[in-house]
Amino acid sequence: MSDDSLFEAPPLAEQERMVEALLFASAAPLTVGELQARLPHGCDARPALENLAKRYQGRGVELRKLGEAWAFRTSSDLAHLMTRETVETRKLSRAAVETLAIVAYHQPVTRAEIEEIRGVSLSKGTIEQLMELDWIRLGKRRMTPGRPVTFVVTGAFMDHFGLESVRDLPGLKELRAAGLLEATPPPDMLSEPEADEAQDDMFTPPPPDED
Amino acid sequence: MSDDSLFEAPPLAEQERMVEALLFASAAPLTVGELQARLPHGCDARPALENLAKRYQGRGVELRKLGEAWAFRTSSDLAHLMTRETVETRKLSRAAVETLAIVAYHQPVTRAEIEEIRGVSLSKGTIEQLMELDWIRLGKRRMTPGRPVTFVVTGAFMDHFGLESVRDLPGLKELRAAGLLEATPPPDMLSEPEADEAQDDMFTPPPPDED
Amino acid sequence: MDSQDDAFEEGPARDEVADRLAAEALIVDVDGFEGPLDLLLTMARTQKVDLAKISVLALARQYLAFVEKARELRIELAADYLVMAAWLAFLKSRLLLPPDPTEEVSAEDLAAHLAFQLERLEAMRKSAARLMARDQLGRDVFARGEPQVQGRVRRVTYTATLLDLMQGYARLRTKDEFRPFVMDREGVLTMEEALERLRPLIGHTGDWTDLRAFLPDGWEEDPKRRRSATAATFAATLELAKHGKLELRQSDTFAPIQIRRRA
Repeated sequence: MSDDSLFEAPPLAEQERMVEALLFASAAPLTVGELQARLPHGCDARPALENLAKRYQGRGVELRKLGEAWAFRTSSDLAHLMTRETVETRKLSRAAVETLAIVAYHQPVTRAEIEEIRGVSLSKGTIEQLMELDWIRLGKRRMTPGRPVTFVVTGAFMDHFGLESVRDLPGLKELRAAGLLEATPPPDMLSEPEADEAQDDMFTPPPPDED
Repeated sequence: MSDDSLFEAPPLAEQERMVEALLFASAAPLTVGELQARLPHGCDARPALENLAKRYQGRGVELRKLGEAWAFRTSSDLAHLMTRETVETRKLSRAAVETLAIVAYHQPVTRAEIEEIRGVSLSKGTIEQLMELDWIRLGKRRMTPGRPVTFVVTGAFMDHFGLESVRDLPGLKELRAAGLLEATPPPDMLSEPEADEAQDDMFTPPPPDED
Repeated sequence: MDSQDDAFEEGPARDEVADRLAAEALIVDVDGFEGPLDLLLTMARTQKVDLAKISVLALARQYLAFVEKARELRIELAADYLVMAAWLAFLKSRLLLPPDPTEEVSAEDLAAHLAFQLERLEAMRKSAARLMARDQLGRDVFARGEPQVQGRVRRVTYTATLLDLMQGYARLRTKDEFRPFVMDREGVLTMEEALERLRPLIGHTGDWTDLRAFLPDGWEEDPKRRRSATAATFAATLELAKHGKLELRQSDTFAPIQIRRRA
């Protein structure tokens, strides 16, 4: 408490300048928490971010929310000027692109589900490549028999595709409305008895790991 | 001359946006000539630069003339906020990566067990380094003679590696399926405690846990 | 369902010919398909209807014609294409027969699910294309080109990725010299084993007895095993002494160690 009284938080306009400088200096997006940690005691990054976003609206550089983090990015309508900055990226295979989309739209999703949707088994390296790009990562294990690992998209994915949240994925609502994002298991007669699902709920996770 | 009449230069406000984006994204300061070369035909970088400099006056970021070239720089009075930027990142040594992996997969694990799995004795600094990074910490003492200390991974470890729990780490079969494992190990060594993947192939409907 | 109607339209030879021609065209490019579902989707598109209204029966016929043609041309199809063919042949026969009330899953359900799979795959394809068409960082949108560092505080931090970690572990677990944990014990007697051996034995040691008498049978010959057994047994006696279960004595340096039960 004595700290608070000794060092009063700077005025909002000053906090805004600080956030502006921090974000401008960084190439990678910064979360509210990261900003907060670097601002003087008592500052609140949130209103500063809101003001900044407004201030940069329509400029050549814009403040964007990307997943959980914020970053300045050039306006996309100016892309044609930037040819010299363009980084030549390895072209993703069709399998990798589709797998990425499936992870984004169906997350958290297991390998078996990806294969079920694509109707073909995942070749080696596809998941690895997407993880290397830091576009997907491991999510929680699915609490179904076998406890398969799941995959989810990362903050870097949001940054790369300029998404504020997964909800902003193009066409998500329509896909959901059309029932195309539901996991509908095949009405397979050869499949295991329905007991599967019943056991799901009873499945007890392994002994708790200390963290 | 005919070019000039065909493609009219964009309005000054637009030129200002363009210069702003170019300077922001450029890895080095740009001279008026360089800017000019990258702007559409008929643009004049000079007035755009002047306007921009005025616009950024007193902000957290300023437009500065450095010799003959122009660049954005964070305001010097905010330099104290930037100091934390300089973090030199080095790749973890192979011994440390392996030790960390063993702790993650086998925790709680004793030093002797780590050495047994790696087949070599641990050099002094490895454990210390991992503890300093706050990726492993001491767990409970093992209730065996000698009561050796054990190591477990930390919350910071989870954060860094984007894991929700150590249980989400893939098992050997999953590693292989993902193409992360090249060598084929002797058959009976794969009996992971959790016989996960055998069931993985069966498509199990996920719980409705989409956001 | 459409498939019902199709059952009565079975057969004009012209369709078969068209199917065969289509099959031939596809066969040339069979490597270009990502599995049977992808191939089916391409075939479905030739029906030029909304995927939701696709005739699964016609599709099954088309696919089977494709496989047959491939056989004629002696083109080896991957196993999953043949599995799909077998399944579609089964589905086709079920669709053509009157519904069997004893079957739990109707042919229509199976056909509907296949149509759903195709629709979903198509939807994901489109979504993937829309995703890739978004403004991408480093292509359409750019980050700060000259990240600024002014500080003089230099801190070294070490980093590794999850991939490094998993690969490191995989490397350990698959290297040739790897032996399963705890199995590699032929020449080593652990203290726990020695303890377990000693506990029932000390009840009978009223008199001072040489420690060597407690080594397990067959461990005396090989010097390596003898050393390990002696060390483990000695450590175990210390542990038991600590708990007040027995006493130890040694008359001189390097003299035999003797133990007895504590009265």
